[in-house]
Amino acid sequence: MRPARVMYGSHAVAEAVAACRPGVIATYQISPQTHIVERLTYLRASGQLNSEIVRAESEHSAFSVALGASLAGVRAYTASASQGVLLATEVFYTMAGMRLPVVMTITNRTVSTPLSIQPDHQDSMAIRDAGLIQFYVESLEEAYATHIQAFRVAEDPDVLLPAMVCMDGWILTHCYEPIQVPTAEEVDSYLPPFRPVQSLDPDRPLSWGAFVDDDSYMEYRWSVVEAMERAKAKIREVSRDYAARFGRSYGELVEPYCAEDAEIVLVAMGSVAGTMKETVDALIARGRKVGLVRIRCFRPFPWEDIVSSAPRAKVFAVLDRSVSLGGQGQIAADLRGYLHGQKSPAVIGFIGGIGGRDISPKAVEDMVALTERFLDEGKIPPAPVPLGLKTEVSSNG
Amino acid sequence: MRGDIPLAAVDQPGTSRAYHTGAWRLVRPLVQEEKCTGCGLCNLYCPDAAIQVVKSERGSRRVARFNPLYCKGCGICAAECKAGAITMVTEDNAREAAK
Amino acid sequence: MADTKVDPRSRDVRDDEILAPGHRACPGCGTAIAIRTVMRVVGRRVIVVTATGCLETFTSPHGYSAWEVPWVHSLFENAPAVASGVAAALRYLGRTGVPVVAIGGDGSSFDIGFGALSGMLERGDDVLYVCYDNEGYMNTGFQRSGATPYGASTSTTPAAAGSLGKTEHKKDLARLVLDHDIPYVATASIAFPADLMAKVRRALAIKGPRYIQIHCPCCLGWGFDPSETVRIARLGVQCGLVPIWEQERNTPRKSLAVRNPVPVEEYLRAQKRFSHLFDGSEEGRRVIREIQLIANRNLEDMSASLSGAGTSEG
Amino acid sequence: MKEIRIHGRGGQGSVVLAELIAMAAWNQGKFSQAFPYLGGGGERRGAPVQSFARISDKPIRLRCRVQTPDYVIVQDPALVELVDVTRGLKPNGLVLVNGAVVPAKLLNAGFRVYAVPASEMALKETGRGIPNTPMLGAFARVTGELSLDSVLAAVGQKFSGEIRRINEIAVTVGYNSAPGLGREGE
Repeated sequence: MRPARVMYGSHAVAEAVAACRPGVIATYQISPQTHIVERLTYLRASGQLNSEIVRAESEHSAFSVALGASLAGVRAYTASASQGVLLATEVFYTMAGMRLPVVMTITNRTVSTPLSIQPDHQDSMAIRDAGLIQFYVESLEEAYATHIQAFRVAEDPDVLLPAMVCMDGWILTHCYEPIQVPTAEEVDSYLPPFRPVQSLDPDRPLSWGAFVDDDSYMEYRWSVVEAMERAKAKIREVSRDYAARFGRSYGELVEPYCAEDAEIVLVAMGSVAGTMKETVDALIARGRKVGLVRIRCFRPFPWEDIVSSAPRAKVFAVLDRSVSLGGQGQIAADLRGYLHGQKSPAVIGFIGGIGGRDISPKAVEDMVALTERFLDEGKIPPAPVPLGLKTEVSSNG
Repeated sequence: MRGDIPLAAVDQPGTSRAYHTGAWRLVRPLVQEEKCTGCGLCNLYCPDAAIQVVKSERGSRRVARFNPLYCKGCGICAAECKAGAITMVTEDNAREAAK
Repeated sequence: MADTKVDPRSRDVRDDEILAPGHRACPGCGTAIAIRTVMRVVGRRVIVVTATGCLETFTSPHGYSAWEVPWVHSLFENAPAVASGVAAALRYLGRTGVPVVAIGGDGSSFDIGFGALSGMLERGDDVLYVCYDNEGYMNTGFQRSGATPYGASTSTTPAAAGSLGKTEHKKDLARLVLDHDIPYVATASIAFPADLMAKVRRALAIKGPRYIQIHCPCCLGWGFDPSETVRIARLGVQCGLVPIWEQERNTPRKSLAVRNPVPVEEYLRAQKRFSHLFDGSEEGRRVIREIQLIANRNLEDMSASLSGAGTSEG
Repeated sequence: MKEIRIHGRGGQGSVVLAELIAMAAWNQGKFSQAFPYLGGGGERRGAPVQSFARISDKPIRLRCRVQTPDYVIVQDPALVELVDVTRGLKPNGLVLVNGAVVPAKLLNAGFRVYAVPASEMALKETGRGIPNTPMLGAFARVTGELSLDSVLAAVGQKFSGEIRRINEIAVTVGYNSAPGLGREGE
């Protein structure tokens, strides 16, 4: 391991990506992702990276470049956020359908309208159904580790799916903090060189992306369903191996925190989990049976790991930083679906941190207090509960 | 490609040959070999690679021969033949002519 | 022909077609002629990227690929970007001698994928881009595109009591491509296969982004008998509405000579999409006159840069 | 844990100032964190920006913005009129404001307030009026949270060549200009 040092979030990601030695990196800038691709182009310009860099004219093209490069047999990487993710939506589906192990960073930012560059998970949630593995990280060190793990999971012949590492924009991308990460040599020993399964090769001239009818489309889709399921074991294994080699662990599919004895179990993902851990400590010190299960991998959805990490849970208090408009928070919806028919634990869906609304320890305490009240009253709200919503929003300033 | 992982609709090369579009045809080209100069224009203009210049069965000249497996009967070859050696006929008429 | 389906591995016919027969193009398809002609020059050592469209659909029903070369289709508007990615991967792998050819129709090239095409050209990526121009969205039933000519009736610019078809002129994409200052730009027609093949050969010998736009009549969309495809294509060139030229960087533009141009009426009259112009109305006559003016301008423009080599006689 | 909030304008180096605080703290064996808040078009030069830093003996897990700072640094005294710079400041909190004098609005507000003519110093020492490194020096001295050595080391890690040299001078001038709080060793 390299000695711990203060690193800048976007540069840490760029260095992690560089350590994975991608053959092609496609770039397009959007806040708060820009510093990642800027750094990668700098690493290339200064001779510290030998990847081919393609500076695309849109995110749709950037992701398409990565798709073409991956199919042509090299490790491919790109990054985006917000509108860029939405613009490239259909490319994610084709990547997943072609089973291309492209790894990408999504620096989570909310989506228009109104236009905002502040963080929430609405962008990556909008493509959760596309067939990509989705990691959400809490810290810079985890972001570094997860990019390396993501390539290994994505490229595993049993998985072969694109993977995105989601990190909260600004909060993590623009953060400086001390982190300890493996050396480039250590990354080499952990992440084997890319062995492409797909290829575009005149000596083996295959046709990719044919059109199919009702006779086989469902089977192809189902193969992705099954690959996603296989990815669960692979993610656990790859995370354990990372911990064993480098002595640093960030959980597997989930990271439980004081969840073993907790009756009220917070469920969340991304950077807010750190604030929640602090709050859980404070509440436990006050004698409350509170814990946290941080979801590290949202797709595939690790419902078994959530449930088994919190055996005494009476209620899962879920915080979604996104909302399916006209429905509920996506994590809450999934968890409710899997727990359907069970009397306990209940699921309460909170929506918070939308458009960058800050989530302080006080907000987390409010969430716990509301949960206790709902439990006491025996009324579990079916609708999402907003956290930190102002009662009035001025229309002009 | 791993056999046990279905990778999105990947195909072996040239497998379309297994689909015989000749069944779409209503009329077919009839080549009058004595008129055919073997210039190959019909082959160049055929959308379906369904007409080739081959050695005549009746002599040593090279003449156009249509491929019944794939010819869709569009008639471009007949329309473009400078020697007027190709006419479009129904299958029945073609059989008649072959006698 | 009792059965249309046999063992996919069987090769009933010995041929060396790169775009294999058995594809599902309509009888008399101009696009199939164009791409078959292009591929016989390109050969087997190539990677082909294709946009969504007629070509992709008729050549790639699953289990029946018409492609003898490595081929990928991803989406409607991203073929140039996918090709850029393929070219970058080949560069990274140090793999030379394998050209990348991207193919899109006019819908993908003129309209939805225009940004991606422009991006690829501007970046200087080593890709030969081939646009098969059948002047509309044929795959979805002949809607108008930026390539649809003035006066044509399409399913989204229908000729009706109050309308004479498309009121906008055809986008001159080849000129726009030329303005990217790339090393090779050419237009071609399926009616002139020798010219088209020579252009593909020249383009293949050049590095960097290259563009060839091929005029491909569509019998179904345009409304003429399938046997007429090549004749219509030839008339398009001979009347001056389809200018055929090529330009290599730093050399004068070369145009196909059109001797004794035919009136546009002859070209228009042969196609159902223009039939409303011949209803005897003054409006119809006016539109035809305007179309003649477009042709005249093209012819003047081309005569200034005659190649002397090819002629409209083919 | 000590929490710091920095108010500045785009172009005044507020994010770099937070970063240098985080690096200096790490240099002297503390855990640290720094991050910006760019709201209201805060990516633009001149627009009000905030950045935050935390210093702690333990790894820092909080990811919320600094709402109840121990220290506030104001890089541009004019911001005092635009922004409630002391919002949430702890009762015994401290404000460090760029300028020759303490703005009237901050007088008698119940906080310790120090004025540091950082822009002036920066202009003199670096030829550019970017106040962040003199403010950093002054912050180290006034609060006693950071040693001059660890701050200079951070400047060395961040910058190189001439930029490093002039910023080392700027930090030192800022440090020496500010009153210490009389802690041991200061």
